[in-house]
Amino acid sequence: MDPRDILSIVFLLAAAPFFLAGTIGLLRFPDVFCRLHALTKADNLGLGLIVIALALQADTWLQSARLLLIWLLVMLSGATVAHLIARTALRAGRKPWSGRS
Amino acid sequence: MSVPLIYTAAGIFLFLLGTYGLVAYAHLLRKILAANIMGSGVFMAFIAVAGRTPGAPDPVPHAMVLTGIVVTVAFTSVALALAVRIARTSSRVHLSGRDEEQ
Amino acid sequence: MDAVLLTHPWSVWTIIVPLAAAVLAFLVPRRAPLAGIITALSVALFVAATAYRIFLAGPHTQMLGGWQAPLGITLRADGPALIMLLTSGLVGLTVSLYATGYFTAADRQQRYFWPLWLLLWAACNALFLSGDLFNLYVTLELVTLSSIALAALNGSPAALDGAMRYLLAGLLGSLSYLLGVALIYGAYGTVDLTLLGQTVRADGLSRAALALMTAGLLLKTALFPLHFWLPPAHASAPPPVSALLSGLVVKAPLLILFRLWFEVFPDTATAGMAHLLGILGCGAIIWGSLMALRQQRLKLLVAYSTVAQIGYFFLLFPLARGEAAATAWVGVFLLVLAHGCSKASMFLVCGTITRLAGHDRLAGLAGAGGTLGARLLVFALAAVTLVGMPPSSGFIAKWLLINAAIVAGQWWYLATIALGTLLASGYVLRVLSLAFTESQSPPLPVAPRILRWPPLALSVVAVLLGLAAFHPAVLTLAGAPVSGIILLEMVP
Amino acid sequence: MSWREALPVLIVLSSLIPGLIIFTLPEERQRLRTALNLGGALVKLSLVAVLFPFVYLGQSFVFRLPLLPGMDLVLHADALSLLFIVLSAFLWLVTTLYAIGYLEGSPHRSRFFGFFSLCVSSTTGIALAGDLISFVIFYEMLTISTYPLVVHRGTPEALRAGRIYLAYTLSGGILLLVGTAWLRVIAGDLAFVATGILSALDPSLHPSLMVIFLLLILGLGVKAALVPLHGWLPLAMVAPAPVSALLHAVAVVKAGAFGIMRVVYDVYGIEFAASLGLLQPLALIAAMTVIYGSVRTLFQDDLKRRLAYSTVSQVSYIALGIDVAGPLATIGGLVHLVHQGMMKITLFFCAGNLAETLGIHKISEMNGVGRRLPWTMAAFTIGALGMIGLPPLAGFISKWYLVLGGLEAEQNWVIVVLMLSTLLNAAYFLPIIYRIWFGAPPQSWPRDRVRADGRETSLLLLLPPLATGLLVIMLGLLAAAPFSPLQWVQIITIREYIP
Amino acid sequence: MTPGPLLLFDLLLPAVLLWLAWRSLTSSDLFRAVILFIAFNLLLALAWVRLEAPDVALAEAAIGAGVTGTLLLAALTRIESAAGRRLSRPARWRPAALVLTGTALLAAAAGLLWSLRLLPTMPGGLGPLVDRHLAESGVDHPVTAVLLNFRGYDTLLEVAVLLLAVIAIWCLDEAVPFLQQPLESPLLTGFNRMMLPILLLSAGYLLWLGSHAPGGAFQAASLLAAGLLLALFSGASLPAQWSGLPLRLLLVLGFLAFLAAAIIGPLTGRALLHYPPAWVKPLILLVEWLLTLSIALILTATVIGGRPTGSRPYPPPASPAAEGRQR
Repeated sequence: MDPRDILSIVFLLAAAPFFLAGTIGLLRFPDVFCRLHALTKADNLGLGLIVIALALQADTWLQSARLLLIWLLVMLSGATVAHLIARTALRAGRKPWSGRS
Repeated sequence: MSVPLIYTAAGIFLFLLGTYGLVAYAHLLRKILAANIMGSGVFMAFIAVAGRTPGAPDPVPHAMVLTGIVVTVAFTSVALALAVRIARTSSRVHLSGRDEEQ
Repeated sequence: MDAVLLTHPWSVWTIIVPLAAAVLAFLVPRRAPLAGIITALSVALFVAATAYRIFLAGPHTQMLGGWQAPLGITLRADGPALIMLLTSGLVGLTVSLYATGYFTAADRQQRYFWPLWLLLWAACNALFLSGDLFNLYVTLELVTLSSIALAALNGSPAALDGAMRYLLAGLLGSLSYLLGVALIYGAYGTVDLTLLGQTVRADGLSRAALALMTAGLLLKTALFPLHFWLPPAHASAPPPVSALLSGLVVKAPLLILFRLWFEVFPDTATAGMAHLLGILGCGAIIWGSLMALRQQRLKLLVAYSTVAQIGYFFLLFPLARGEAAATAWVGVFLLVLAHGCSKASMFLVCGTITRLAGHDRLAGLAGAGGTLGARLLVFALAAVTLVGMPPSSGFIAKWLLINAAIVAGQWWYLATIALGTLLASGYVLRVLSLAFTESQSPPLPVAPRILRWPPLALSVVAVLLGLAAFHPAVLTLAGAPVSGIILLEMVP
Repeated sequence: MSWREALPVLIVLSSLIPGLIIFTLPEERQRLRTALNLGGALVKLSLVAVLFPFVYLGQSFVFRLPLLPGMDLVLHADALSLLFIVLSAFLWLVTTLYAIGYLEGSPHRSRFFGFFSLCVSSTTGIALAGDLISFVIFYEMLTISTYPLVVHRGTPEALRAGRIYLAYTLSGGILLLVGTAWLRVIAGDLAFVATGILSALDPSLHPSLMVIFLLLILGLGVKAALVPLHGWLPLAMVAPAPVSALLHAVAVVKAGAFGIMRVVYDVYGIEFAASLGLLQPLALIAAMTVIYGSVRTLFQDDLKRRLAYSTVSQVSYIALGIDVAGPLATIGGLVHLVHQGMMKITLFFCAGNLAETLGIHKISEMNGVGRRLPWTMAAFTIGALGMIGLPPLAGFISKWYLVLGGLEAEQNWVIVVLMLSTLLNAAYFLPIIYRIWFGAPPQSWPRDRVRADGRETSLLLLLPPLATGLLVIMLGLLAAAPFSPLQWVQIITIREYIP
Repeated sequence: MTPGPLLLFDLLLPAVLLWLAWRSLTSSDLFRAVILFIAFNLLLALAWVRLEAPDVALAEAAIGAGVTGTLLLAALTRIESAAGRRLSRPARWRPAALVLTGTALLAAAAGLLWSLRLLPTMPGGLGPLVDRHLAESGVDHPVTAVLLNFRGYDTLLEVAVLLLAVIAIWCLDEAVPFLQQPLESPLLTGFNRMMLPILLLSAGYLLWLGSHAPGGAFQAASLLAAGLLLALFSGASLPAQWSGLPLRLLLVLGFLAFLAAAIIGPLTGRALLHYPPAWVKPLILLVEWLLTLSIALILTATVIGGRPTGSRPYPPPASPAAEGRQR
């Protein structure tokens, strides 16, 4: 087996727990802010690892670059959207969970 | 059973599911959602049923489905605008009853 | 000169001109009525040129983009398309003239009426000429969407409601149709009508596809019992729009149905399927007429009359199986023409009456001798064609249908036609008698000319077409999927 | 288009075009309207006069407009059509004059005269129709153009009468249409040809032909007011007097009778129809109608209703004459078409004068009215006596030939029917005549329009009944003169019986 | 395609799609239903990829999920602000009606599935024909060739449908903002500053790509529309003097260009849409670029959801900074 394939598999396997954790967090966390926190983990790290795994498989550098661009864009928009959601929630009067309800 | 047939069948089921939703629900937005699901089902059946050609996929149904998607978006946008207008003029989000029809 | 006349693809201009005019009307709303009138006149001219070409040189096709089917799309100018174009030309011209007077410049509706109507017109003509299953889908969507927008034009709650019903029914119908197209493409790898006609096998798959497409189109044509969306949509739209919806738009899916059943799937459809449509047609005739007899508002009465008249078109399916095919075919197409003209005229008169009286409740419309009485008489003149009294085009059409029913030995349909005629006279009489009732109310102002003459002219044309039906009747069979002697004799 | 083709069309157009122009005229253009009406009527009469000698010589005038491949609108002039057309053209002229006087100053005259002209055009078309399909086309046009005349007054009563009229006639029209279509399918071209066109058909079709005959007669019988299809006729009396006059004397009722004539003689052929056994039942129905109508007439106090039931009975003389297969009965029936028209229109004019001048509608109010309206009542008396069949008036001639026909065909029951009917006629007309001349006039009439010039009523109302009354006498006295209706009918009969 | 190692995937994906569609229809919260629907569309794009229809996948993601999703969310907000928020439940069925509808739908499903067995095992399709004429079409990507040349007439009418949608929406109502106020945040400002050029670039790239690989006018237009919407949400607006004729002109520009190209044929003795061979490539390119621009505006207009009022879309004036950004 090509070492590149092995590396890819490793990265993919590493990405899976982030997505799993992110999803569980999204479903189980108590309020908007915590859920956003969980979600960004999956987006940033999980997707990053997958992109790396895929970039290793790309035929040309250009393809790899495009994959990385996708990751960057997702991080960028993820951060912005998370910020906007959080701010909207705050302005709507949602109190962050303090562990007491 | 070949792969396209699975998707064709799924398309048909989506179509019928959408039909059910369109008929069964009163809320206009839900009806519009249902119609979109119907449309997706049709498109899926179209691509899948035509995707059984050997070799490279047939581009003609792809182009047709692209057209279909755009047409459906146009319909959806008008339907939604109409629903919003109905909500704004009569404060309801469903069609009037039979009694008001006359 | 003749060479150009006989080789130029005149029919495409009936699509292009309204399309371009629609864009112009959208860009410069102030000039929209002018653009509309010019378009209406030129479309009439192009239809006439198409008719002349078909008359002299027979039906012809055009391969769009220069690509032959099955790769490209084919436009076909044949007899059935021509009758539809004639209907579209006559109704369109009249309604356009009327609309210049009905919508005023100060009216927001005018701003959107013209682009919407011109797009609708282009779409109808495109549909009539199309020879490609998928292109028919696109044109049908264009027809439906513009009709919906027009139906909602005046923004009243009833109109919005009617438009919404129309839209949802339309979506259901067109998606069902498209699924049928998908199956057909999967089975035969083409969507060209002519090619399909040569290759379609009469198997379960074709039947399933035909059933899907038919169901969708029935919904769009509003055949009983799928007519629920039609009366609210047609009755609450502005009158020029109602005229277009009833006179023109319901015929669009109808033509597709005819093309499918007789051209693409002549052997696939079973007699049972044909009779099912025929029986639904009978149901439409009786139910629609009974409902029209009960309505208290003029526009609703006319709308339900459309429900009833649609039923007659569906008698083609059972009657055209066998010897009487040509008779029934010509009869139904002439009926399409007759109904288009008379129904459009009736709705336009409704518009004038509503404008004058401020309402269209039958109970309050008495008016012998006065302005209303005269309008009601024009209504009655249009109704002469609708009921099928001689010498109108409606009579010729009904005469052919009766002949077809006799030749085919279908006494049941014959009885329905007879009953339908009587019921139609019944609901027309409800309106007509108002024309002779003395009214107590103070005299109403006279309507402007432009609201009086176009409907009158159209009803006169509809009546006189009965005396000039010879060539239309013959042309209907040019390139049609059925052939034979129009008036069959069965002398043993 | 040669003049021979054009002539039948022009005859139809001579009333159609004035009618269409009249529709567009404003109410106050009375002169122009009158000019158009009378001009049209005179043009029509002169065109018919041109036709006359040619048809006498057996030449034909045919106009064809192709409606569909294999179906034309055919107008042709033969002896039978001329009989009807002369009657209608002449009575149109007279009735128009009368109507101008009668409706003077009343509203909606443009509408009235417009539809009046349409109605006459349709009748002319019926007379000239060259085949059964063309006949049906004009027959239905007649239905729709008479409706506005029936409901002209716009009262709820008139509207109800109109509704019932249309219900009857449209139902009949449908049956006629279906019968015609069916016949066309099995027999092809349905041109009216003396001695008929169906006898050559395969005998296996005879049952169908019998059913078709029933359909056609049902359709035509409605307008001809055969019992039990006559229900509309007495109700239609709400129409203005000129309309009633025209409806009863020429247009509607006669169109039905004329249609029966065409179907029996020129489609089936009298002998073929007799051989199918179709005529006997029809004759029985006609006889029943004759008696039934007469009996009902006895009990009407309303003058116009009495005249209406009398029409029911009298028109069936025509049907009776047609169905008693034999040349003499045919002559009686055909000539009664003209004679009854002349007599009945006289009576209706007079009834109209009574209503218009004195407000009299009921027979019980007519005591001594002869002193107030001597001329009108003289005409009435002539008409009534003619109806009874008093020699030498017109009615006598037709009854005489009917009796002879019954004898010739060895159908003696016909004579009994005629005798009975004559007795009844006398029973319902003689008391009126007695009242008119010998009853004591009341203190005052329901209303009285005394005229400054001392005439009993306006000239336009008086002259028409006098003219037709005079003709009732002339038709009887001069029945043997050349070109009298009787002589003309004999020509027709010869052509119908000898192939 | 035969079942291989991916069989599990091929069974799972349709199942998930059906489940999402079902949930989207049945969840009583409409917001959740819309979100599920967007997820459904994204997964649908995956299905298109699996079915070797990358063009459709791109369109589905951009138009099906992106534009339709935005449309639905916008409409939901407007509806709820007009008619109040309420839960949507299925209409109460009479048992007979339910049984009847259910039976009919199941019978239809059974009939359709059963008829599928009659599909030819070796279907023809038009793929080879398209390949044969690809060289004459003026583009190198088969789907684009079909869209803009072989079946260009469909596309012409399709653009008419889009234009019609805008006219219909404008006819229905004035533009009603669905955000109480524009989204403002330093983060968003920065994001926009970076994102808008990228979106513009990507749109151009997709458009350019369309002539030889999956991509093309519609996909590019939806990216462009996304950029426009982003700017709009952050408070940018069209100046009043631009919202009249200039805006309408931009909306119809693509369609007019297409129409003009189409009638070259009939005017020169050819069929409609039959381009002179020498001009095929430039004409198609021109039409495609203008179409992209117009369609992007049309898609944006459908989301705005009403005719321009001539004033700013938000009651309080937007920040001048946001406006400046859009230029």
